[in-house]
Formats: sequence, C-alpha cells, structure tokens
Amino acid sequence: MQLRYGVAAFALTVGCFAGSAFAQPVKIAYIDPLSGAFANVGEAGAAQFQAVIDDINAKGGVLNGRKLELVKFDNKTSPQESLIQFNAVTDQGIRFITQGNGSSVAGVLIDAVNKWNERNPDKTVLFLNYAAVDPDFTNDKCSFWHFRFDANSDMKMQALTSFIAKKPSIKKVYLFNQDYQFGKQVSKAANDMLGKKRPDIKIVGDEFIPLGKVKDFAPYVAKIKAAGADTIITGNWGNDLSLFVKAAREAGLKSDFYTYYGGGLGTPAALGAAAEGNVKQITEWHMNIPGTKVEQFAVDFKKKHKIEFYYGRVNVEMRMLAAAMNSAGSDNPAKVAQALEGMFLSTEIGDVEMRKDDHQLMQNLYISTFTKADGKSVKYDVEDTGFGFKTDIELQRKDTMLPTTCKMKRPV
Amino acid sequence: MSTSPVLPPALRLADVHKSFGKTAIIRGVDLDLIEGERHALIGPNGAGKSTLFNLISGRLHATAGTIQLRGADITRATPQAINRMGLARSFQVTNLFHRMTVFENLRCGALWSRGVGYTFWRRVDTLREANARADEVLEAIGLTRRRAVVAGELTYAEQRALEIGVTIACGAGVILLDEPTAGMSRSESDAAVALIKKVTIGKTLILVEHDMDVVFGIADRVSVLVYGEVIATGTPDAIHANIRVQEAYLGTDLAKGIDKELTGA
Amino acid sequence: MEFFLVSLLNGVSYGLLLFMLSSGLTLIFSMLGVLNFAHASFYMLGAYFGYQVSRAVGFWPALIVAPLLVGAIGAAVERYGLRRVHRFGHVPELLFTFGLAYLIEEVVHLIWGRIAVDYRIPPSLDFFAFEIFESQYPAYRVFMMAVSIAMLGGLYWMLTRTRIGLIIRAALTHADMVQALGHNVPRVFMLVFGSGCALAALAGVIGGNAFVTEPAMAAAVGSIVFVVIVVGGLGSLAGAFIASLAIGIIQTFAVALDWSLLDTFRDLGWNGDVALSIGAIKLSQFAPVLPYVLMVLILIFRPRGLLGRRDT
Amino acid sequence: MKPGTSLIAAALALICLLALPYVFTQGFALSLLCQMGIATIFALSYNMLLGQTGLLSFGHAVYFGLGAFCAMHVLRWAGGTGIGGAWAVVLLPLIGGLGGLLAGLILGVVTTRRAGTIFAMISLGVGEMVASIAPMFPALFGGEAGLSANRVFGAPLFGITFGPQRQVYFLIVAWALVAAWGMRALTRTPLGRMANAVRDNPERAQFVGYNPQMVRLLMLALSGFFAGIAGGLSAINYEIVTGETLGANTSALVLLMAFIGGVGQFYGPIIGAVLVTFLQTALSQYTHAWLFYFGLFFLFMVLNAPGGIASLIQLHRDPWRQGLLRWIWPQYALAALPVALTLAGLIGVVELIYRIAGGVEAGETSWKLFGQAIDATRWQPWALALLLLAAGGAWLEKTWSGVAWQWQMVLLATARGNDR
Repeated sequence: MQLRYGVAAFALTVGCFAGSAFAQPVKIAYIDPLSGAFANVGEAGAAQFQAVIDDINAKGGVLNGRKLELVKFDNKTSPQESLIQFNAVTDQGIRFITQGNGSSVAGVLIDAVNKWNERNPDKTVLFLNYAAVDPDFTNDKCSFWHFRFDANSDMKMQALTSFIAKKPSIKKVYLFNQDYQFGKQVSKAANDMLGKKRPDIKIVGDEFIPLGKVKDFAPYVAKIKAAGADTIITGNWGNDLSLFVKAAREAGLKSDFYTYYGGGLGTPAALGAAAEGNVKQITEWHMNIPGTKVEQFAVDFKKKHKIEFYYGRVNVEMRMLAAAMNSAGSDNPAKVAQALEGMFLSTEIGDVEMRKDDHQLMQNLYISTFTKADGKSVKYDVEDTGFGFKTDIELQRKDTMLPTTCKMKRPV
Repeated sequence: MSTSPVLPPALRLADVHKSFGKTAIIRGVDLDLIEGERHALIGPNGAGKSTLFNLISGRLHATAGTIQLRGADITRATPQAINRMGLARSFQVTNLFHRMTVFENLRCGALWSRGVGYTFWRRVDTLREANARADEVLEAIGLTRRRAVVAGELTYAEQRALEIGVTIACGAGVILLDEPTAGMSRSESDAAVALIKKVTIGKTLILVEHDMDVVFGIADRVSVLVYGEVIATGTPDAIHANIRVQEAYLGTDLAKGIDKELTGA
Repeated sequence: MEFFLVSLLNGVSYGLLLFMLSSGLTLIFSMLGVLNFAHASFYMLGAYFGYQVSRAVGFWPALIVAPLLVGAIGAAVERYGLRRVHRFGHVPELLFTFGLAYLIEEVVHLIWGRIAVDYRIPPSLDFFAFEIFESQYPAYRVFMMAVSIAMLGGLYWMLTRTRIGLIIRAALTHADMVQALGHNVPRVFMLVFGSGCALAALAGVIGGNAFVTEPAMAAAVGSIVFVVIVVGGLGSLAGAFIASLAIGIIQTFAVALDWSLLDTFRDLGWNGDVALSIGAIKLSQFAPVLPYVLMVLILIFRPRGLLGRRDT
Repeated sequence: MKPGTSLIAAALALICLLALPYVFTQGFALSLLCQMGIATIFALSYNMLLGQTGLLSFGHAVYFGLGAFCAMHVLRWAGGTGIGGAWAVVLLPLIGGLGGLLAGLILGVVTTRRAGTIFAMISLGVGEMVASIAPMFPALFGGEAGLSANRVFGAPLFGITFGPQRQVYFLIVAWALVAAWGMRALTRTPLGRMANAVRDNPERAQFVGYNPQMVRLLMLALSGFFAGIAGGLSAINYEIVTGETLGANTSALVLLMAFIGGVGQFYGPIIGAVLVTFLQTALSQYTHAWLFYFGLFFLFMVLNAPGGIASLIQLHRDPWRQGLLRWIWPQYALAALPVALTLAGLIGVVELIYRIAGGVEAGETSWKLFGQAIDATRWQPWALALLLLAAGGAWLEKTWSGVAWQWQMVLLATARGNDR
C-alpha cells in the first residue's frame, strides 16, 4: 500500500514538474549597458527585443504555447562586468544570451560561453550576437555556441566597395576611422577591397583618430579638403561621426560619406540638416524599403516608445530562434544550435540563411542616403529630423558573403 | 697667520642680498656666528629678519652673496640638505605635523639624523635610537604627560614648546629660532627662555626676538637688522648703549614705536 | 598656404574657446583656492540651457540668459555647498566639486537624455563669412572668435577698472593675503564663482552648437582645461591665454602632419619589430594626446608653468 | 582592545572569509565576492596616497591597469609555454605589483613634483594620457577587445587548477590578506610616518631633513605596487584586461570607495570597497537612476561626513565603550521614521522624473510597486511623493535637532569619561 502511494506521489510530482516546465517561459538573457554613458543604446535595444518577443508570444509563443521572456542584465559596457552578469545568468539557469554592444564584450562572452559549456555540458548556453561585428568571431575565433545575426564589418565593406566600384565618378577616397580594432579593420578591408575592385581609385588619406577624444574636427576636415577627396569611408559612430559630419558641412566640404553607423541611435538627430544628401549608411533594413512586412510593426513601436525601431536583425534573430526551437522540438541550446545551422527562413525583412560553416547570417544589405522626407519614396523620417534614408542599392545576400577561415568544432 | 688652521665660523653670511622683483629686502648682510654662541637678531618689523632666516634655512634663495655652514656653501641648497648638514629651525607661526601625536612629531624630527632615511622595510617602533631621542626631547620640553595627544589639540604654549622640540630633535649643531616666545604671557615666556637655554647647551643658536627680556636673558651677542642691513653687532650691553642704534631708531616715527618695544616699555 | 591659414584660424578659434573656460577656472582658483572640478559641467549646463532657451525665444536672448542662469546656479553652489565644505579643507572641497560634476551629468541624463540634443547654429549665422583662396570660412567660427575676444576685453576692463577687479588681481598675485582677508568678503567669493561659471556657460552656449551638446561633453573638455591651466601656470590669466592658444594651434597643426616616427626609424635604418609597432603611429593620430604630453614636458622642464609664479 | 580579543576577532574574520563561498554558492555571489576582494586591495592602495600622504589622485587606475596588463602578458606567455602551471598563477599578482611599481616610479617622477590641488590635476592629465595612448598600441594593450588568456594550464598545485571560481576566491583572499598586512605594516615604518608628516606639513618635513617629493614618489610607487597586485588578481579573475581598465571610470570608482569608506582610518577603504562594489552591482538591478543616487549619496557624505563611514564608526566607539550609546538609540529610533519617509519621497520623485523625462529611452511611464501599477503621467503619485518629501523633511529637521542635542550630551560625558 505504502509503496503504491509512494509511486503515485512520485508520478504526481514528476507530472507537476513536467507540467510546470511546459508552462515555464524560455528565458533569454539580454546583456548590454543599461546604465552609464551607453545606457540609451542598451535600453533601446532591449525595447526592440521586448517588442519582437511580445509579438511572438501574442502569436502563440514557441514549442506549443511556451512564452519567450527577456531578462535584462546591465553590463555597463564593461567586459569584466559582463562576466559577472554572465555568472548571474547561469545562476538563474538561463540558457540563451544575446548581446551586441562592443566586440570586446562579445569576445569575452564567447570565451566565457565556451568555457562554461565545456565545464557544464548538461547546462550549455547559446550566445546570439546581434551587433558585434568583429570578423574574427566567424573566422578564427568561431564557436559552435555563437551565432551572428549582423553582417560583419568585412561583409559591409564588401558591399560598400562593390557599390563604389560601380560609380566611375569616384576618384579619390579618404578613409577616416577611430583608432581601435574595428576602425583598423574597416581601414584594412577598404584598402584591400578597393585595391582589387578599382585600382584606379586613389586612397588620398587613411586617418585614425583616438576613440571619443576629438572635440574639434575642423582641422581634419581642412586636411581632407586639402587632399581633394570626393568620397569618405568611415566606421565612426556616435559623436566621432556626427561631429565630423557637422564640421565638414561647416567648412563646405562636399564629399560623400559612406558610413557604418549613420543611422545609429541619436546620430541622425545630432547630424540634422548637415548630413542631407551626402551621408550614406549600410544596413540590413531601414524604414523606407517598400514592401517589408515589418513596416507597420516599426511604426507602432515608434508611437509607443518614441524611438526608432532600427534593428531589423533583432526581428530576424528572435524569429529564427523561435523557428529553431520549434523545429528541434526542444529548448536545449545544443539542439537549437544544430537546428540553427544552415537554417533558411523567410522573415519579415526578407529571406535569410544562417551559414553552417561559420554561423554568420546571410541577408540582403541596403545602402541608403540621408534624404529629405517627402512622404513618398522617403515615407518616414528618422528621429523627427525631417530626414529619412532612401535606398541607393539593394545587395543580394550571396554578393555580400566572404569566404571564412572558420574550422567549426562541433560537440560530439 | 695664513698657514695656521682657523676653525670656520658656525655660520657665515657674506654680502647676502635678497630682492623680490625691484624691492630689495636684504641689502648686503655680513654676519659670522662663532661656534657655540647664542646670537640674537633684533630690529624693527619689516627689517628682513624672517627673510634672513628663510635664506639661511634654504626656504628662499639669496639673490647675491654666499652663506656658509661650517665652511660649506649652502647658498643654493635645499632645506632638507641644509638640515642634514646640521642646521635646524623653528617657525614664528607654529608649524607642526598637526594630525600626529606629540611623540610622533618629535620622532619625525629625530628620524633622519638617526640614519633612517626613507626606510620602508623596518618598523618605526623598533628603531631604538630614534625613539629614545624622541622621548629624551619629550622630557626636556616637559610634554611627557601629553605624549599621545595630537599636536593640533595642544595649548598654544605647548605647541610652541613642541615647535622647539621638533627643531632640536635632530640634534643639529646650529639652531635658528624664529620668535620662540611670540604671543606668550610673561610667565610662559620665562619658562620658554629656561627651556631654550636648557636644550641648546653646546649648540650655536641664533634667534629672532622682539622681547628684550628674552634677548638679554639668552643672547651672548646681538645684531641689529634695519632695512636689510646689519647696523651693529655686539654684546647686549654694548648694543644697548650704541649710539648708532639709537640714531637709527630715533630717525623716524616708525623707529620710535620699535624703540619702545625694544626697551620693553 | 590656404591650408595653413584655415588651420591657423581653426586653431585660434578653438584656443579662444578653451580660454573662455580656463579663465573662469583660473579666477576661481586664485580667489577661493578651489579647483572647480565641475567647471566643465557648467560649460555643459550652458550648452543645454542655451539649447533650451534658444528653442523658446531664440539664440540671441539665450546668449545672455543662459550664462546668467548658470551663473546663478554657480553662485548658489558656492553659497550653500562650497562654503559649507570649506571648513573641512581643500581635499573635501575638491571632492565636492567632483561629486557635483558627477551629479550634474546624471541630472542632464535625467532631463535631456543620453543622446545629443539638436542644438543648431542659428540660421542668421549659418553662412560663409569670407573666402581664403578657394576655401570658404564659416561665419559661426568668426562669431565664436568675436564673442571670445569681446569677453576677453570685458574681463580686462573689469580687472583693471573696477574694485572687484582690484581684489581679484590682488588675489592672483597674493593669494594668501586675500584669502586671509577673504572671510570678510564672502560675497566677492560668491560673485567670482558665479561669474566663472557664467563664463563657462557662455562658452557652452556658443560651443554647444558648433560642436555637439551631449552629456559626455563635460568630461571630454574638462581634462583639457586642467591641462591648459597647468601649462599656463596656476593663477596666471595671461599664462592661461597663451596655453589655450598654444594647445588649440598645436592640436590643429599636429592633425595636418602625417609624419611618423617610423619614417625617422626608416631613415635611420632601423626595422625592428618594436620600432615598427611604436613608430608606425602618425603624429596626426597622436594629436589629441599632445596636450597631455605638453603638460608632462612642462612639468619636467618648468614645473610652475609658462607664466606661473607660485609653486603650489 | 586586549591582544587576546583582537586575535580572536582576527580568527573569526578569517573563518568568515573562508566560509563565505560555501554560504554564497551561486556563481554571481562568488564573483561579486572576488570583485570585492580585488577592490579592497585597490582601495587600500589608493588610501596610501589620499589618506596617508594627502595626495588626491584622479588617475590611480593607471597603476591598477598597467599591473593588470603586465600580469596578463606573463599569464599569456606562461600559458603558451605551460611554464609554472598553477604556481605561476599564484605568483602572478606579484608581477602585476612590479608593473605597478615601475609605472609608479616613472610617472611619479613627473606627478609628485607638486602636491595638493596641482597633483590632483596632473594625476588626471597623466591618467588621461595613458588611457588615450593605450589603444594606439594594440600589440601591448590588445586594442578594443583587450587581452585575454586562460588561467588553467600546466600542472595543478595540490590539485588546485584555479579553474573553479572558488579556488580563485581563495587566492584573492590570500593575496588580499597579505597586501592588507603589508600596507598596514607600511604605515608603521619610517617612510609611512614621514608620509603622514608630509601630508600634514610638507614644508616642516623638509626642515627635519626629508625631501617631500621623495616621500611622495616612494609612496606613489609603493601604492602603485599594491594597486598592481590588485590589477594582477583582476587579470586572473576575469581572464581579460581591456584598455578601459586604465581609464577615468576606474580611477573615479576607487576614489569613491576610499572616500565613502573613510580615508582617516586604515579599515575605512575596506568598508568602502565592499559597499561600493555591492551597490554598483546590486543597485543597478533595481533602478536606472542608481548613478544619480550614488552621486547624491557621495555629495551627502562630503558635506556631512567627510571622514566617511569609518569616521562615523569611530564617533560611536568611545560612547559605546562607556555604555553611553543607550542615550542615543531612542533618538535614532525617533528619527528613523522621518528618515524613511523623506527617503521614500525623494526616491519617488527621482523615479517619477526618470519615468517622464528622457532618461529612460524605452519610454515606460509606469512601473509596479507592491503589486500596484504607478503611472508617472498622472498627478497622484507626484503629489504623494512630493508630500512625503516635504513632510518627511520637515519632520526630520525637527527630530534631528534632538539627535544633535543628545549627541552633544554624549560627547561631553564621553570626554569626561576619557579624562577619568
């Protein structure tokens, strides 16, 4: 008798646990700055993730009715603090993390995830990278536990230079970058690729400025003018970009700016009219691409949060994750990772594919120009400036891909 | 004459000048201090007594002329170098390590002369000589009961005594005291005179003083400094009688006031 | 030649802006003996107030109103904060201004957010003033220089022709004396502190739109201003002036030079790895660090600064 | 304190330190503990300058960071060659310390020429210079990604690999104890005493034979040594060192730790390091305004307790020994409620402002408190918060005068007790 009761109780307990496991949401840890100088960037990213997750949950969630849940962790943009927060993540038993601000942080997290998974094979964690663009992460430093949903900096340069190569009017290019790893990668990639695609283009300057230290860009602009550059390629972001463009405008410099982050949070507002017509950006998506299904979603988002929805890839990342869970039928990171490898998905911003060799997402890229909003071809402005981005060219995903040196080690 | 060895004076000032911009404060002072004498420097306010002290102790540097300590040139030396060569000074305004205890103050005064230097590998409590010296001075200046009190919390007279204590703790042969009894009551200054006499036995002493009782109580010789020049040097009695001094003082209204002060009126 | 002239003008205008900041700091330091760590924060407040006021009533009123407002805040800070903490000594005073800088930045985050505000150059000044050979020179830069020079003149007048100026000048040369006297003239202290802050704010109003108005602007310019007054010599207005211009011009011209140690190493025939990694840095890359290097050099060879008289 | 009691106290403290990782088993708590240990060494080393030598530095991170980079380079080299194994990890902080020492000697020659305010400015400039130059040399400082390494390599030491965080914790505790002992001992050496003398009166120090510049330089170099040890430990703990370690934020943080803890007492910075580390990690999980509260707290301390928390403890010590604190407790109890109300009002106002102003870009104007949704766009919460602030403040002012009066009594009685 007693035994039978015991068995029944056991069964009941197991049933309860199983049942509650089904009801439990799948948690995704968001590790980005929520305080300090870059808190706005982190908060904006979190809001966009939350919006996409809400949308997925409203449409039924994942794995037959389980919800996704975003848990925010403040890393204050510091690699050290990120490690502490990663500990908090594993303490809480969260198995998925996402991060994007800073390749230094991403690099640390990749290392930490690799070590953790090696030491805790039954509690593996998967890292979804939405914005850290160091090419190394999908080349020499590639990891089975890391997936990147943003085009890396070399891919973006591939796209930019392909576009430049087709414009015969471009003769003299000036490279203007921040003096750190990313800036140097941009410069190197530009030198290599332009040299191959358009050897006739003269690179009249290859400038590096200390990150966030320059207050007056006028001297640089004078130098660029003296060099007679008609085109500037810059990986600068934040003030290093907006101050630079403003100073150029002030001095009457008429070159085109090919930027990585012209549409980054706050940059359009800081640029204002100074950027009209000559600042270009490269992105996987922007508001004025006709026919993408994410348009209404982004409009609603802006109405609610008073900021732009600019991470098209956040949408892609979450939907791919949901699809991978569903196809794996599990929220086990190892199985989800296997499902993600080589996955093809038609998303609201277009068709994408996760390359199996290096876990780099392949997606179409757009080069667009900061233009006065007219309600027609430039339907939406950004950050209430009266200016929005207008597509110059759409690059197909296969044209943006570069070979990888990754030798992926998969767990047996 | 020229071949016989002559002991150099304890302190020699030769044609020392000091100007601040266009203003000349010290205008050619010559002064020799004999080893072991107690010398008082008197003169009206603004005569340059404190400046002269600052020149000797290295706080300021002379514009021209030379200063020698036992034959060694110290005209351009730093205060710490001069101190290490055996000259110590006190200050008119109390100038102590105000957050440290009385004992610590004295020990700081004794450390360098006990060859400790910038040691950071030995505990200060184990330095017997320096501690013994500090306690010796502590007793000499009569502050034994206040050993562990923070200097900033002492009474004024006690601070003045400690000021002298810190000055003599290193055992320097030449001691400069800048108005050691300033601001004291009669009985306090009497005690200070006794203290100074006691602790400077066998040393060369030069002090700036306004109080003529103190001067006559201590000094073997007196020099009068007026407008940056030494106008007379001699025994206290001789100076008192010196007509030139009288003239110098009686010449101006300002001097009258000082004269009163000098005669203790 | 064209490049040279444009660079020179750029350097001078930047240098003059630096001087607007460092003059206030120098005055405050000489009078109160306080190094106002939050000085650059008042510059930032000036820019934000300028932005806010110019949105409401236009740029020209903002040019007057914003510095006055910030000056009033500065005076209040002196009256209710610094004066209280003064009794604890210099280090707590310095820490107070440090904490204040921290708090002001957070308040700016709170009110205006973390991204740059859209503070634009007024349309009436958004044109090209003149041409140098083929380059056009923006009117706003000229305007900045004009304001700086006007302020310089005003300052000179105040220092030489007014009673307060007399006290301040006395403080510049004999800080101890006036500080001893100072307890009798707390109002002068308050006034000087307020004016210093107002000067910084004026620089903020005209610098905020020329550059960018955002919460990090205070930290960005703060350390440079300290460098200026150390290089110029503490308590010396003339020194601060020379140092401001020097730093403005040096930085501008360093940008122009692509010379690197590597070239020299190559000329000397060295090709080692170390030489490569260190020598490849171009002088232009180094430009923003130059003020600090200049400061270190000055400290080594002339510890009291270019025109400083006092040692500490 | 009798030597017996202090020995028991030390033993108890040691047992606590050793037991902590078994009480707080979570990875997060453990890494927080490790961070506190490192911060403790760093803050103590900072106090060698501020508290003991009177040098207010705004660039102390330089020594911490350079020490960390030195240790990291050696760790990478040792990891690559397998030399030393766990032994190398144990001794690595020493390498960091030597790096900090060398940096202190070199930079100190320039910075310690002046004291006081000028030193503060120069330290800021030099710190800024080093932090800006570092990214230009990726070979040495690893660029944006920093330098990383694996601390587990070679032969283990008695089975210790330093893989698990707990083992690293014990390493940090050991080094923290050694470093704290060293710094404490240093205060009792001739140099330590002369540092105090130079702090109090540099001129007089000259006239007792010491060169204040030399004293400052040595203290800076030694302080750099201990900061470097902390840096070396941080290299082991995080297995990464980035350029921002050298920057102004790190310098400001250590200043906050030392000051809030109290620079007048040796143990002050320890309190500060533990508290500030905890606050900056814990507080940020509850409110976005934590930096604002933090700044406010700092200013409050500067204005009201410039001696930091340690000075408050010191203040209560003598009355406590004489059993006089019972006079104070009732007053404190009376003041507790108004303090709580004022704080609640203040926090309410700040949080409300954060909700409606540009501070939180996510744009959420409401949040949940005790299951109740509070909407910052409506007037009621504002009225409530302001009312709390005003009423609490007025009430507090009243009760606080009672506290102050009672304190005067206590202090008088304490002084009498001490005289007896």
